[in-house]
Amino acid sequence: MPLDYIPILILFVIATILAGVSLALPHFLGPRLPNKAKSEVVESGKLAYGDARRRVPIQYYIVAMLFIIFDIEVLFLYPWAVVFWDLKWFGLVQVGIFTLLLIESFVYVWKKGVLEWE
Amino acid sequence: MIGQVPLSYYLLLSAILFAIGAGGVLIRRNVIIVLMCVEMMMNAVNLTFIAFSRYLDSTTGQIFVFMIMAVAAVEVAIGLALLVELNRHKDTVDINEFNSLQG
Amino acid sequence: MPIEFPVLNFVAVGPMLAVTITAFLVMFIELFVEDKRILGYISLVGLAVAAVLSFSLMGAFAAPAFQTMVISDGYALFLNLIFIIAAALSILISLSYLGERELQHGEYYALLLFATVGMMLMGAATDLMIVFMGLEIMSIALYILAAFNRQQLGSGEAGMKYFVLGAFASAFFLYGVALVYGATGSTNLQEIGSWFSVDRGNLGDPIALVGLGLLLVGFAFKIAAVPFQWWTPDVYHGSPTSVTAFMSVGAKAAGFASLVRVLMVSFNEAFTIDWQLALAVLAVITMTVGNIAALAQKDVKRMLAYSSIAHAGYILVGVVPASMIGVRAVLFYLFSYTFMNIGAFAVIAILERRSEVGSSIQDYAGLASRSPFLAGMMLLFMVSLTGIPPFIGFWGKLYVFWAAVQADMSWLAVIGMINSAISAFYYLGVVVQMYMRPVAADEDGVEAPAFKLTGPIMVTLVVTAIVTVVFGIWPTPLFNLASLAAFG
Amino acid sequence: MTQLIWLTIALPILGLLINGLFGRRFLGNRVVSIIAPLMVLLAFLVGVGAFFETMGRDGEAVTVHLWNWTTIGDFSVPINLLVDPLSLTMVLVVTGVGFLIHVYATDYMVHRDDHGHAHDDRDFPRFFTFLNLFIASMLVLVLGDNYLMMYVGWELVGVSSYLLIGYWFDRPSEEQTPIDLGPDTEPVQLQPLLSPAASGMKAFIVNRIGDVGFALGVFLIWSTFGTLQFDEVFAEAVHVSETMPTVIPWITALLFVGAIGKSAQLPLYVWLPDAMAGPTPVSALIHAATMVTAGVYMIVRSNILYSLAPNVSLWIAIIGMATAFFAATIALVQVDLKRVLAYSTVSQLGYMFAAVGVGAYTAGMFHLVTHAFFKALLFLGAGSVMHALHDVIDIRRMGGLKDKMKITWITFWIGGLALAGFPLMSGFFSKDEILAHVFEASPILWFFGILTAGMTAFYTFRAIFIAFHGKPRDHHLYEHAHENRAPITFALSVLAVLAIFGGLLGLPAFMGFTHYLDGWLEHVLYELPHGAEEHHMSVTMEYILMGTSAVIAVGGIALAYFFYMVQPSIPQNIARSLRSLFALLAHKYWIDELYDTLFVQPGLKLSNAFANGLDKLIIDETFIDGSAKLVGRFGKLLSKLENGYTSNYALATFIGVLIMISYFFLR
Repeated sequence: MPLDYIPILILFVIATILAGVSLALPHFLGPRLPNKAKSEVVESGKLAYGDARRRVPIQYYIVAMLFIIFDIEVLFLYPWAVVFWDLKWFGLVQVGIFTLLLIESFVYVWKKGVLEWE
Repeated sequence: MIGQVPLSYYLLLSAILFAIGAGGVLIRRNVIIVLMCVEMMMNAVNLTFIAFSRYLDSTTGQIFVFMIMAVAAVEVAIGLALLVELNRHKDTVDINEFNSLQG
Repeated sequence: MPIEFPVLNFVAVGPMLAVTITAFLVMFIELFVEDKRILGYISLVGLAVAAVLSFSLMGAFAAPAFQTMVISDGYALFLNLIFIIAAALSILISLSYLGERELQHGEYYALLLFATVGMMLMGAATDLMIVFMGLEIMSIALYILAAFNRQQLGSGEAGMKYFVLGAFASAFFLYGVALVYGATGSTNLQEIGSWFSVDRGNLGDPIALVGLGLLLVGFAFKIAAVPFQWWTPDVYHGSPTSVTAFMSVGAKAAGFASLVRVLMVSFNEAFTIDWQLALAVLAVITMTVGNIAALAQKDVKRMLAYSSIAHAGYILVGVVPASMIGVRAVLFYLFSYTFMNIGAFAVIAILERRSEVGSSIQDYAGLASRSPFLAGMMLLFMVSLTGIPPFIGFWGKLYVFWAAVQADMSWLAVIGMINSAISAFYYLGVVVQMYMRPVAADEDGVEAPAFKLTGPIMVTLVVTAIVTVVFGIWPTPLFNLASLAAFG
Repeated sequence: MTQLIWLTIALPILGLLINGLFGRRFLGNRVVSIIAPLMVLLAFLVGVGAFFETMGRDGEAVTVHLWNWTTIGDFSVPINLLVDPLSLTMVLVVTGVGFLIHVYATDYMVHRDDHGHAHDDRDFPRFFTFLNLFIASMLVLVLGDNYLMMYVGWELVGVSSYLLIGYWFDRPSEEQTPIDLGPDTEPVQLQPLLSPAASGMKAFIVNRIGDVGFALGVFLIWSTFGTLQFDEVFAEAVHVSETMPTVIPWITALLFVGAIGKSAQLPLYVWLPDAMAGPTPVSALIHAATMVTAGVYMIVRSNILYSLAPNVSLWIAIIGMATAFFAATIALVQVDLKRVLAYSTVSQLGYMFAAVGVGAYTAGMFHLVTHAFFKALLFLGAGSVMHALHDVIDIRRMGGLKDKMKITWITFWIGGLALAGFPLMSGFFSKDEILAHVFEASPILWFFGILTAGMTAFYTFRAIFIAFHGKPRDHHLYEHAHENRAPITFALSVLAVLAIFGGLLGLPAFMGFTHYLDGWLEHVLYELPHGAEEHHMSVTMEYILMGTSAVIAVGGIALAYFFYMVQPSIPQNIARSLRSLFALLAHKYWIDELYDTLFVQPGLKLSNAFANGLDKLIIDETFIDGSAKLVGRFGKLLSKLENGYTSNYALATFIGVLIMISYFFLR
């Protein structure tokens, strides 16, 4: 039995060694000549331009987050939809509560004025 | 069709994904990338769950996946929020730039 | 296909419902009130209700609910009390602390309540799924709370570190759950437990064992056990003190709560030998590292952070024997720790300079002459944390070590005693500062920080002090309560 | 009264609460200085009442049950107070002497200017709060009927003594003027005296080593007997010693380690001399009369255990006598009046341990009591001198004080005679009884004992003659010297009476007197079943021994008189000719330096690798601090790992995960 899982262990080990080595190597290899280009965060060859604040208006992030959350919550409705008829009122009530909570938080967000773009 | 593809393959794949994710968390310094890596780990777990739940055919695994997805989404949101908040103090996305607390 | 409708038994989750509803109420009312402190008091009311419910449920039949997803047994209810008290006390601190720092925002109290709900879930969960849910509800709320002080970089940084590492750890935890699920075909603690039984010869299944290992990782992270404690000092240091007080006690208790339940229900009997050694080692290094590192601290808040690591070690000593007596000891310890620690943090919250992160040891110099009351309180908590009789901390340690001795692990107990001897040094350090040093101006020549004692925080101090002393002189009733709670 | 014995503890606590909470703000020093002694007096009266009742029951013990402290499974610690001859003896000494010293302190702790106006001192209430705390703790120690309560008291007296030694925490450490050995020899330099804060810390830490031993001992008792109640343990003891012969020696040895720390025996005596940095009443009460005798009490209390462990007892006797001798030699050359007394305390404690070591428990208690009287008296006398001379304690600056401070002089003489074991004084009988028993056990020990007795007589009167007789050396001081006020002289006189007649408690039986203490304590002392056969030595032998010690005592005094009154040049010449030896003694055998080089320096060398650690928290000097520092540096190293980089935390966490997984995978 254990043999089947050896790969998992091995992979963990490899991953650490990989991580460890790649964290350690820079300290030993190569001279330390930090300059602007080097000290920048490198994103797979593309230079990270600009600074965090100037990139996008903050609302963008917030709305994005809200979208993600509300979007995901909807996911709980699918299984209910599948067995909608069998669950009858029971299911409806349950989901009703769930939705109510969603709406409550939506109202909260709204009243907080998060959705105001300006 | 899970009949043809043995369970261990799925496990292996998810383990690989998980390890890559973990490695990413360890190596990358950009907070956003780190977040993505955490997501990756979680999704690897999801894969494991699904595979098992098919293999054992019990639905628990799938329900669990729902939970994980929801949580994952929330975590991303929180992570971004924290980062945005932090940028008001320090203009960087490098996770190791935030080291005012130490000792 | 026909579906039989599950029996939900909402009564069993009454306390959690109470807190949840309060939380939503707070969120809602917050939209319409100006003076946010009202929300704090509303939350206190809600917590009181939850406490009453927990009490009334005690002794009743331990009812499983939501298809054995959660259970309201004595264990869960006792822990509920701990969480409620912790939340209430730290709300009291917050009412003063946040006010002085213009941090009175409504969501604070809502988040704190949600965190409490998460903890209660962890205490009551009988299914890994709910354990995970509780864990996440608690953690996510705490991530935000940690970053709550927007004026300070430190606070945000604390939140970020806690979040990144926390998410990292819970990923491992999840993987553990997945593996256990794969091996046993269920996430229900009871079923897992029955799956591991000698006659089926399932004990040695590596997938399950590794799963267990990862579960332990998840819990060890939450209770801040070495080597998963790295986040602790920074996070405790950076977070608003009221939050630190709450999470140092609540999160730890919650972690232990479901750690103990999982181990005792699912991985018990023949399985214990598999994890006992691991936990024992964990306990030893946790105590030692925590104490030794605490010795080097010059910041009281940070020192307490390290000491809380050490305390996690002590409590683990009670978990290792996997015995009823051990569980009781753990419960008692968690209860006592709640009061001592929150008390100490309350003092810190009072003395903390507004502009700075943490609270330097120099600020305590000559406190005895500036405010005999505060100094006396701090002295009390320090002595109790050291474990010097006749204060409540002593009994916590005594019971835990005794559990170890009962299980023929005297060596653990001895190491524990040596450690608490070490801890005397840094706890004493604070006392020395307060009683044997003149009031000192700090580096920048700024005089010692001004402080004022406001009503709520005074309540916290007095309550914690009274409990520390009274149950120190007469711990029996409390211990009996804990005994009832231990899977009674 | 017996049932009300808990009052003896409650009253001081009440006092400390009142003084501690309201003393500074509302009551004011006068009220405080009434409340504190009053409480102790009341406690004393309760004790007296219980004493007579117990007499009535002819000494049979009564257990007063207060409440159950804790119950874990089958193990429970009831809070009982044990009222029996032994505990009552201690109660009476603690509260009685304690009361006198409280009274004394009410005046002593008031700082007056030359015109006798008292400064109002805001710390005044703090002192009496701590003093009451100490009384209460000490009573917990002696009245508890189980080892846990004894341990609690043990820790509490440690804490209160620490607080009291450091009472003047803002005073710096003092340089000592070197000892001048006349012209053509260079003077002997002296180490500076530790600051009160440092001394307190030193005392606390050194005591903690002992406490660890004590705690382990209690722990071992618990795991062996399954109980900590005295009666149950003692009932089981014989049986246990048959079944597990090794365990009792271990228990006794560990407990004795605690005693070594608390009662300042070799090698842990180093804290006591430095403890003199505390206020004199503290030195008198805690570091002479009561706390330091806790070790003796503990051994007498557990006498059956110790009788069952003869080897350990022998070692106790040896260590005790060694300490007695060793400390006496140091005391010979001290120039600081209080330190002379401190070393003599260490030495006298050595006597007591020698006594209990050879199984003469009554003798040990007897000496404990008389010593409490005359040593408290001597310290208070020294304090009275200090008070008169504005805290000058160096005997080289005194002299001729006898005509300035009559009462102090006379009482000090009485105390000195008692300490020296001058015939018919209290100290004479107790010390002689001890020496007799020691002689039975081993003549060699006795020889050292008698030698020590001689030195005791000598150094005591050396101090007296230098301080009170001869010509004043420092005229300015001499002019300002004056007898002290009533509270001080009162305490002195009462103690003087006790120091004279304390011996009546135990007049030697072989002379046909009744040895009250013997009869009084017999209920407490367990007889071994297969009896330790009573081989008594001949009465003539007793007389010879008594005679010798009398002669020795008188001889010592005479020698001191000759040296320091008749031919003051002699001691200096001796010192000059034996300069190295003299210096050795003057430096207390360089023990502190030895510990320093043995423990502190290596510690520091090792730790210099790391950045500076704990110095804010703990002061240097004592060796525990060294190792604490060392640990602290490790702590620094550990917290260096906590470098604030989230990636590193993640990596470390991940490594932890790997270890965890591999462990579970590979088993």
